[in-house]
This record gives sequence, C-alpha cells and structure tokens, in this order.
Amino acid sequence: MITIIVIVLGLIMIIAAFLAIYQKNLVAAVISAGVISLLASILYLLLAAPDVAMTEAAIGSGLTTVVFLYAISKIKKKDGE
Amino acid sequence: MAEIIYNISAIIALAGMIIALYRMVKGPSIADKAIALDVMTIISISLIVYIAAISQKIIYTDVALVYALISFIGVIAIARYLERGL
Amino acid sequence: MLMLIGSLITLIGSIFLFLGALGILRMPDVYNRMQAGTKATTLGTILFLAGLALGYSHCTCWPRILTLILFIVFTNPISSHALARAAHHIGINLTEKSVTDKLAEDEAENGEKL
Amino acid sequence: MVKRIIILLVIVFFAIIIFPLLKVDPTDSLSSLATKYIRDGADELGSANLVTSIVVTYRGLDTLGEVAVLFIATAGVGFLLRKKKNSSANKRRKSSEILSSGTSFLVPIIFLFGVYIFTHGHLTPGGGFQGGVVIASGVLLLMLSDVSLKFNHFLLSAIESFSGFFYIIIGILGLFLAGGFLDNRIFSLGTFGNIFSAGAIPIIYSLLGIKVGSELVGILGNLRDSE
Repeated sequence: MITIIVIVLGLIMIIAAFLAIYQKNLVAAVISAGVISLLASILYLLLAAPDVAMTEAAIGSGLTTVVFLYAISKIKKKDGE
Repeated sequence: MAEIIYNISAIIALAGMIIALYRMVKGPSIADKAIALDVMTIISISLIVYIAAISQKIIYTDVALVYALISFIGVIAIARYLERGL
Repeated sequence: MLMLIGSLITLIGSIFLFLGALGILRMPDVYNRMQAGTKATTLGTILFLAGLALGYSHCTCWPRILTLILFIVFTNPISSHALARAAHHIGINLTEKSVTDKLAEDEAENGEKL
Repeated sequence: MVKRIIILLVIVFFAIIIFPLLKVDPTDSLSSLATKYIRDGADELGSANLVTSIVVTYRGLDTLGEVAVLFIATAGVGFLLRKKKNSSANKRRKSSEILSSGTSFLVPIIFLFGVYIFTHGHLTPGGGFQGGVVIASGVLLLMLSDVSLKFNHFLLSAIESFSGFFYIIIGILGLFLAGGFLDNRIFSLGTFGNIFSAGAIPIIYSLLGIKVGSELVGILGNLRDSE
C-alpha cells in the first residue's frame, strides 16, 4: 500500500517538475513548484522524517510561493515602465 | 476487512489527486491551476492523517495541522497577485 | 465493529473527495469548478478524518482530529473566496448557461470596482 | 532531439538511483556515532525527541551557523533592495471584507500554534525553525489582507539581535555550569516527557523561533516596501 502511494506521488512530482520547467507563464510555474514541495513533504513523512516534512510544508507551500510572486511582480513593474 | 476498506479509500483519494493534476496541466487560466492546487492540498492532508493512522504514530498529525493552517496562505497570495493587491 | 463503521465513513469521505476532483475536471467555468472543489472536498475531508479517528482510536486522538477539522472549515472558504473575487476582477467570463452575476450588477450600480 | 534524449537519460539515471530507496529500512546499518546517540541520547539529555537533542546540543554549533546564514540572507536582502520614496500603498487594491475579518480571526490562532510548535520542540516533531516560519506566515497573512500595514524595522532588528545575544549567552553558560558550549544541562533535566524538561532545550528553541520569525518577517517586509 505504501509502495503504491510512493509510486503515484513520485509520478505526479515528475509531471509537475516538467510543467514547472516548460510552462511559459511564470505564475503557473510557481504553482507547479508548490505542488512539488506539497508532495515532497508526504514522501519525507513516509521515510520517517516528520521534522523535515514539517519544515517543507511550512516553507514550501507558503513562504517560497509568496517570495517568488513578489519577485515576479517587481520584474513586471520594471518591464512596464 | 476494515483495513482493506481503508486502503481502498486511500486509493480513491489518490485517483482524485491524479484528476486534479490533469486540471492543473490543462487549465486554461491561472485561477484553474490555483483551484487544482487547493484540491491537491486538501487530499494530501487526508493522506497524511491516513499514513499517521496506519503507521500508528500520533505525532505525524502535527504535519497535517501545519498544512491545514499554512497552505491556504499560498492560494490567497496567488489571488492577491492576480487582482494586483500584493 | 467500530473499525468497520469507521472504514465505511472513510470510504464515503473518499468518494466525496473523488467527486470534488471530478467536479473541477467536468464543470464548465472557473466559478463552478471552485464551488465543486471547495464544498465537496471540505465535506469529504471531514468524513475521511472522522472515520480514521473512529477506527484507529488508540493512535489518532480525537482532540487533534477535531482541531484539524476546525482549521479546514475555517481556512478553506477564505482562500476560495479570495480566488473567486480575483478571477472576477481580472475578467474571466462566466459560462453561457449562467443566469445572474450579482457582483457585476453591484459594480455597475456603484460605478467602481468593488 | 538530442536535448530530449539527454533529458530521458537523466530521468532513467535518477530512477535507477532513487528506486532502491523504496526498500531502505532506516534501522539496518548505523555508524558507531549514531549508535551512541541512540543508546545514550535520551538518558543523557532528557529530551523525548532525539532529533531535537542532536540538533540543539550535540550539533549545536551547526545550528548556530545556520541561524547566522539566515541572518546574512536578511542583511543581503535589506542591503540590495532600495527603499521606496513615495508610498504607493493606495495603488494596491484593497482586500475584501471576508478576507480581513477571517484574518483577524485566524492570525491569533496561527501565532498560538507557532508558539506551541517551538515550545514543544523536545516532545513533538518541530522546533525553532518550524515555529518561526509559522509565525512569519501569520504576519504574511496580515500583510496580504491589510495593504497599509506598516513595519517597524528597528523593532524587528532589535528583537532579532536580542534573541541571538541570549542564545550565545546560554551557550557560554554551558561552558561554565555544564560540559561545554551549548550544553543543555545547565538546568535540571526534569521528568522525561514533561513540558518543563530537557534542561535548556525549550529556552533555546524559543529564542531560535523568535529569531527566525523576525528574520523572515524582515525579508518579507523589505520585499514589499521596496521598488
């Protein structure tokens, strides 16, 4: 059962990584990166590391998304001027 | 018997996650992708509690608590970026 | 016996989760997808967690699961609302079959973007 | 075409590397140092979470280095981003009623949960970094819902420096009262599994949480208030 979960989550992570690289829209790429860190924390939990899973959950899903979005909005503002 | 039904439930939830991924690949607008991210977050909270239950460790549910309290901030940030309020 | 009841509740919850995911695949526009992805998955998660807490009562304690359910009930509608408002603001159109758009009516009445 | 083939080869290579990890049993072969930590750690330091006692006490100097790295990152962000001269807060769109009232309800819960995470670092998974990130996420929610929120950067840096200062002081106290730098046995170890146990670990983790939280809030505030 655990093996099935690991294989399915790994496949979803690979697809999301491809999306994050090949997408033209930067915000969509940021969302794909968020999915990767979402599933990575479940994999850390399955490898018996709840500390790392909690760090990944707190940083990957909230803070890095916001930092990327701030950076993208600053770049867009510079391009508009 | 009961364990088999629990496993079937987890597999159905995983199938829901794959469908949400399809919407994230296809989704015409950014808002569609953000909805797919929201649904995947909810399903992963369920899966974390399932893993905590079948591996008999209470402390794993703390990770699910962090998820439920923090991950919606990312979706709100995407929404505020879209409406130019960031 | 308790475990069997809990597993059946978890099965119902997982079916709701699956239907929510199917809703965001099949619904015609962003707003319909949003209500499928919020309402159905919130109910599905509540049932899923309650079933697990009932079946594995020796290792998933009730207070934690109740706190988790409360957090999900509080946070999920807020993010969905913010996303719907943003989608309306950037001008994503409703599907052709929809009959009313109260936010657009209010904005036309006040003469500004709310 | 060559690019696609190279990508495919890289994927196959990583699959070969990662697939054996599925069968790893985390308990099968341990080095002698790890065996010593597992055998003696709980009795020696009195912490129910072994990872915490390794991170804070046995490898405490590394944690000090990590916090210093985070501090340098904050200083770099503050140095590189220019301050905005005229405030353009009214150019941003205001948030809705539901978001602001939901925020005023949720932010105290998020702060309380962050404090729970870093004060229970020796009993549950979690600790200073995780609690600090949760507190910074609460401030981030305030920033997202209130467009005219002002930060007092001087107060933030004062909180950050004082918590770092007391962290070092506790480390030096360990040199005199116990076995070495950052030893947690300067207080009594208490009952195994209580909140007030494991010596100085809860105090060190509280200071770390406050420090990490104020540093991350400083980064986010600098990113928002700059051009």
